[in-house]
Amino acid sequence: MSVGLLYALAGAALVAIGLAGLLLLPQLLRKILAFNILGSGAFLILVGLGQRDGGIDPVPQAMVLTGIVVAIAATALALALARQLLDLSGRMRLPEDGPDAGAADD
Amino acid sequence: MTDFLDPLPWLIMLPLAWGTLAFVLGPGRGGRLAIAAIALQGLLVLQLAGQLLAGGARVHAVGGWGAPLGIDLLADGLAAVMLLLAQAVALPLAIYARGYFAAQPKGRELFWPMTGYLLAALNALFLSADLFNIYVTLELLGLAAVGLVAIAGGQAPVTAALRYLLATLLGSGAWLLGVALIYGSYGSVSLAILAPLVGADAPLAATLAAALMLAGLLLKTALFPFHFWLPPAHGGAPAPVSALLSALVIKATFYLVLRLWLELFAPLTTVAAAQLLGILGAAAILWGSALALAQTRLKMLVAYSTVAQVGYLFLLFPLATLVPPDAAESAVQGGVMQAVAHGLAKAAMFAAAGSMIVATGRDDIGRLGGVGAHLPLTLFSFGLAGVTLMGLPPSGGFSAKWLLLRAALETGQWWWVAVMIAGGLLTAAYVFKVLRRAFLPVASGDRVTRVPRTLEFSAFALALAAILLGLFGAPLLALLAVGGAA
Amino acid sequence: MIDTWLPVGVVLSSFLPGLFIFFLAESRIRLRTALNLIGALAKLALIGVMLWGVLNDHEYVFRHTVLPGLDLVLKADALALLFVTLSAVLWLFTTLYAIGYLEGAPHRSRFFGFFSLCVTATVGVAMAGNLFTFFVFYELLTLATYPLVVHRGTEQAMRAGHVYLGYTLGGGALLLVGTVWLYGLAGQADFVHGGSLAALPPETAGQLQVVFLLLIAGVGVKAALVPLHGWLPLAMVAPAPVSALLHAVAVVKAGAFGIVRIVYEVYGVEFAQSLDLLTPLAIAAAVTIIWGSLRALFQDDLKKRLAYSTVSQVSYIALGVALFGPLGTIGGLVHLVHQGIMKITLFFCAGNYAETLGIHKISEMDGAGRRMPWTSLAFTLGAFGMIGVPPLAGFVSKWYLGLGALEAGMPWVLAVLAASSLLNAAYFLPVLHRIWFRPAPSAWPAEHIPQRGRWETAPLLLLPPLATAAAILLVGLFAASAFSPLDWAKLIADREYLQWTP
Amino acid sequence: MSRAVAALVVLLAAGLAAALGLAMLDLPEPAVRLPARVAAKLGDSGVDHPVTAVLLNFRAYDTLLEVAVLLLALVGVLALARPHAARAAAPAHPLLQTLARLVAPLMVLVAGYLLWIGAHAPGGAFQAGAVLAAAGVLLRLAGLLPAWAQPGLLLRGGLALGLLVFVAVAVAVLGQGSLLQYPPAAAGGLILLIEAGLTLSIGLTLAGLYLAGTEVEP
Repeated sequence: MSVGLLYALAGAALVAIGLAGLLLLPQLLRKILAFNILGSGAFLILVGLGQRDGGIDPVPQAMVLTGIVVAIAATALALALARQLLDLSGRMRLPEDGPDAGAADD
Repeated sequence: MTDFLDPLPWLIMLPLAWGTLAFVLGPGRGGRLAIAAIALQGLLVLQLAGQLLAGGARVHAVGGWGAPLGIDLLADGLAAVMLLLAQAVALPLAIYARGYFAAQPKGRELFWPMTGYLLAALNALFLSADLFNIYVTLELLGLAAVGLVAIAGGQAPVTAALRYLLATLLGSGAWLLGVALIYGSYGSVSLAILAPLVGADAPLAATLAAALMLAGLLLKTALFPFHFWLPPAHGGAPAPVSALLSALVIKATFYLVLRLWLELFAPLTTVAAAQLLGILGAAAILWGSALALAQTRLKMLVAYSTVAQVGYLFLLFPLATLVPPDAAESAVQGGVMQAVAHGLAKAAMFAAAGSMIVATGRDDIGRLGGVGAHLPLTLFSFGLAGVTLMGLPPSGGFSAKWLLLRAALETGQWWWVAVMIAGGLLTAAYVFKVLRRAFLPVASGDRVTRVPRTLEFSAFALALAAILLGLFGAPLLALLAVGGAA
Repeated sequence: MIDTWLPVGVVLSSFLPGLFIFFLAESRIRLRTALNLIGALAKLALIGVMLWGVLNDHEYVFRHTVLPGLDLVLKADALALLFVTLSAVLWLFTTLYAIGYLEGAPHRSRFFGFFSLCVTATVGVAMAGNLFTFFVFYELLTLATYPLVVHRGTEQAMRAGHVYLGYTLGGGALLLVGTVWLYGLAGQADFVHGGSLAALPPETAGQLQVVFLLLIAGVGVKAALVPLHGWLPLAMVAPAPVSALLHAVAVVKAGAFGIVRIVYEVYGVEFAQSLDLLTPLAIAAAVTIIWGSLRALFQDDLKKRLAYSTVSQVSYIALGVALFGPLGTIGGLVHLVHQGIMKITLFFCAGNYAETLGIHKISEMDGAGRRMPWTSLAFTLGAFGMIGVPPLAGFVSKWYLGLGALEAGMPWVLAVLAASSLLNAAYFLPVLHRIWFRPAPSAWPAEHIPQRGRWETAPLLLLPPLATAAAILLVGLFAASAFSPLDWAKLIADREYLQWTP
Repeated sequence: MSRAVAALVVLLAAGLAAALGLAMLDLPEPAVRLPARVAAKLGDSGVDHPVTAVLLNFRAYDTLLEVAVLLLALVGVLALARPHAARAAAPAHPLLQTLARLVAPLMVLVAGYLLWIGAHAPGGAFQAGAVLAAAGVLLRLAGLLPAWAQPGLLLRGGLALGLLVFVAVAVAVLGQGSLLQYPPAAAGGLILLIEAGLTLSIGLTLAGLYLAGTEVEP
């Protein structure tokens, strides 16, 4: 097994951790962190699979650089929104019940 | 010189440029620039459509490198139809937004830059022929949409925006994961390079990638049961934003589903998967319509109507997968027609709803009395848009329904016929729930004020376009046929 | 060129004024009236030209491709002109009547706007050249009449509107499924003499029978075939001109006309007979005729009694269509016109009683003949016509239907006709007795319009029913002359039977 | 959320990881070999470093959109920031202030170096911009920079400069045949021009994401 493939497998584990965190953790900051873990997992897979035969592939590396900047942008917006929600509602979490539930009476 | 005037790159660069310039100009500025630029974009799309009809699909190799090293832009019939829809919806909405934010200034400061990036993302997405590039356009689109939802502030919109952001990020995360697997399997992310490779040999990774990318897109398209984020986001934003999101943003991800299903992953599609998509679509139609009927707030009703109408789009998959080519063509035409018709009609409906809310001062279906007497054109626009959504003739919605019904009967899948008919009747129920209220006189204690004329006429233009689409749908289908996507 | 655009002109002559009227301020009474009348007269003039042309074997066809393989076709043939002429003439009268009826009422721009759209849809239904075009205007008719039904905005009107929409949109859905199915089977569904489906392979017969059921159920809702008639009596809450139009030309007639087109020009009457479709249709029509008359008997509300009478009378048309043979066809088609003239007269009169004296119930009509002799005379002519007293219009229809029944070998239909005529008499004669032979009460329920000289009510309310009442007499008396409805119906019947020899 | 749902989600995630692992262990040889193509065309790209060549030439269009994403995120953050956010920060410890004053110019210098070296070695506009942004954040923490909810015209121009230069170059070379098709001789210069603009704008934007998002307490 090449090092690249090992990175990719680790990426798969990160994706799973991130996914579970994003869905399960109620606290917004943790959700945002979980999203970043998920994203890092995907980046690792992209780079790892690209050089699983040992050579260096600049294309996925460039893609990951682009992806990181995009992830930073999304994280910044998410943090700003979470901060805003904290100011407005005093809570750092989304309301529990799904929107369909209160459909008729809101 | 002809290279310099090529409409393809300008369709992406122009909105990027005016969005940025609007930001530099300062808070609330840039509306007139935006309207002029979108009008120009409209002309560019018409020019592009003319080129496609005359000479077939076009490829534009960015940087001159060509796939797989560089990124290709591809303009075929399907892309051109979606581009046409985007500019046709954006222009009246831009005019509408100028009037709307004059009457309701909350959220106007940064509306124009975000709208510019939203349109740039849409145009770039429709034209992209590169899986990773599509990922970037998806993120640009998602962040612009989320930003617009939160633009007016307030606890409910911010909550809705966060929910939307998490959903859309999870969706693009799934897409990126799929891209990684595809690159690992084939060493390229270009659609043109990949299509024959997937057809020749599809390892488990390719199938897994297809499933992940599809799931991510369904989440972003808000197909039942992934619709949870849509109603608060679309129902809580300012009216011009709701209109843009419902009309265009969810169509972009649907467009990707369609492209992947018909082209890249066509060798991997199965009847069972297609039927599953159809079942989700049917559930969306029935559940979304029923919830729309239960709403007491006007914009929430229109938002749930979007949940239902998205369902119709997905009926095309069981009707177009592994069936005789005639029926498949009819189904794809019907699905695309539905996307276009719903885009125009839903933009008109949100715009009209926004005018009614401005005029009555509240978002309450029970207090719409007097709207019919004071805003007849707005109510008429709402009604015309409703006609399209119900699928009554002559309208784009009817043409779509006709094509889908034909495909369903030709392939003997009568159960989709029942769903479509039931959906049409439910739609009528919630549309008339609004109309009959609006016909009543003003309730005592309520006031109905006038709204700027631009609000009334821009909504009417959109509704009229949805109707005229039903009478002049043939040229659109001719354009769609360019490049063999349908 | 002109030949192509004449049918479009007929549609636009009410559509454009209608659109314009929507956006007129409430106070622009003269402009609104002028637009209405110009539209009505222009339509009549265009129809006059086409009548002349069709007589000289001219074809007026407009064709526009909506989708590949799907055309919007407007065609003026003899059958279309029968219905179009009826609609245009009665629209003119009803418009005049409505101007008088709604004087001073609110929301008149909206009313006349939708009123014009309603007529637009009706002439579209009449001139539809294929099943798809028919469906387009059939649905437009639903949407244009809903605001008229709920015009008064009362709780009762809203409920009636709800029921109306439920029935008609449901019917429209059935019609849509039938239409799409038929296009799938046959590729098209143009209206041509003698129908076009006979050429399909025999193994499609079963499907064609199901499609027929869907189509007839779809149009049967508007034609108020029992048990699809539930909306019609409720829709009575609409203002009188709307009821008049709904019952005489627009909605129920569109349904009945649809049955005519489907049987004769989609399936072809001979092919329909060979698929055993006509006898069930005749039975449905017969049941409706008897059921409607029976229900009419027990209504005290005058407009409700008239409504159930419509349920019954419109099915004469379906019955005539279902009687295989030219005489039955003639009877059905001529009744399309005759019922329209008679029923519009009756509704005009009912509106006059209500508007002038506040009379809504039959039990309040004692002695109304002395206070309103002209209105009552018109009402009497209409009622006698419905019963079938010679030489009025209704007699001609029933005579041909009777002959048609014998020709088709369905003598039981004669019994239905006889029973129906007896029931007609039973529910109309007591009304006439009250009007003419009972003493007037000391005060009317609510006298809105006082007697002024010779005018028992407003002139615009009185003249239209008098004109249509005169027509009841004239089309009966001169049935045998050229250009009478009967003559035109014979011309059509002549063309629908290709191989039939008596 | 009930335990059953949580268990289901965990199962789903684990299943996904397993499926990903299985799929990755069973990959065919890629049919396309991009590294070789990158190496072959590196000479025409105007830079020596392959990643920079991909980022700013072969796939420069991705980068262009990515810059838009970054600016868009700042626009979104600014839309959320309310006017009362723009307050001067509390003065920090004098030692930190002095340190910041000393280090900030050095960081600008480092940024300039990273920008220049990017053409040949790891580095470039993003790394340089990140260092610039860090300088901004440091100055902010030292209380030497105010938070900005409403950037002025000059600042807005600086934020937009990178993207505007990028777009301008992209369409200016359309005459070559397509978007972002640099004339071979001018490729290196144009890339440096773009990177210079980007460095400034990315630095400002990244700093702005922090500066506009802080200090929202009422």
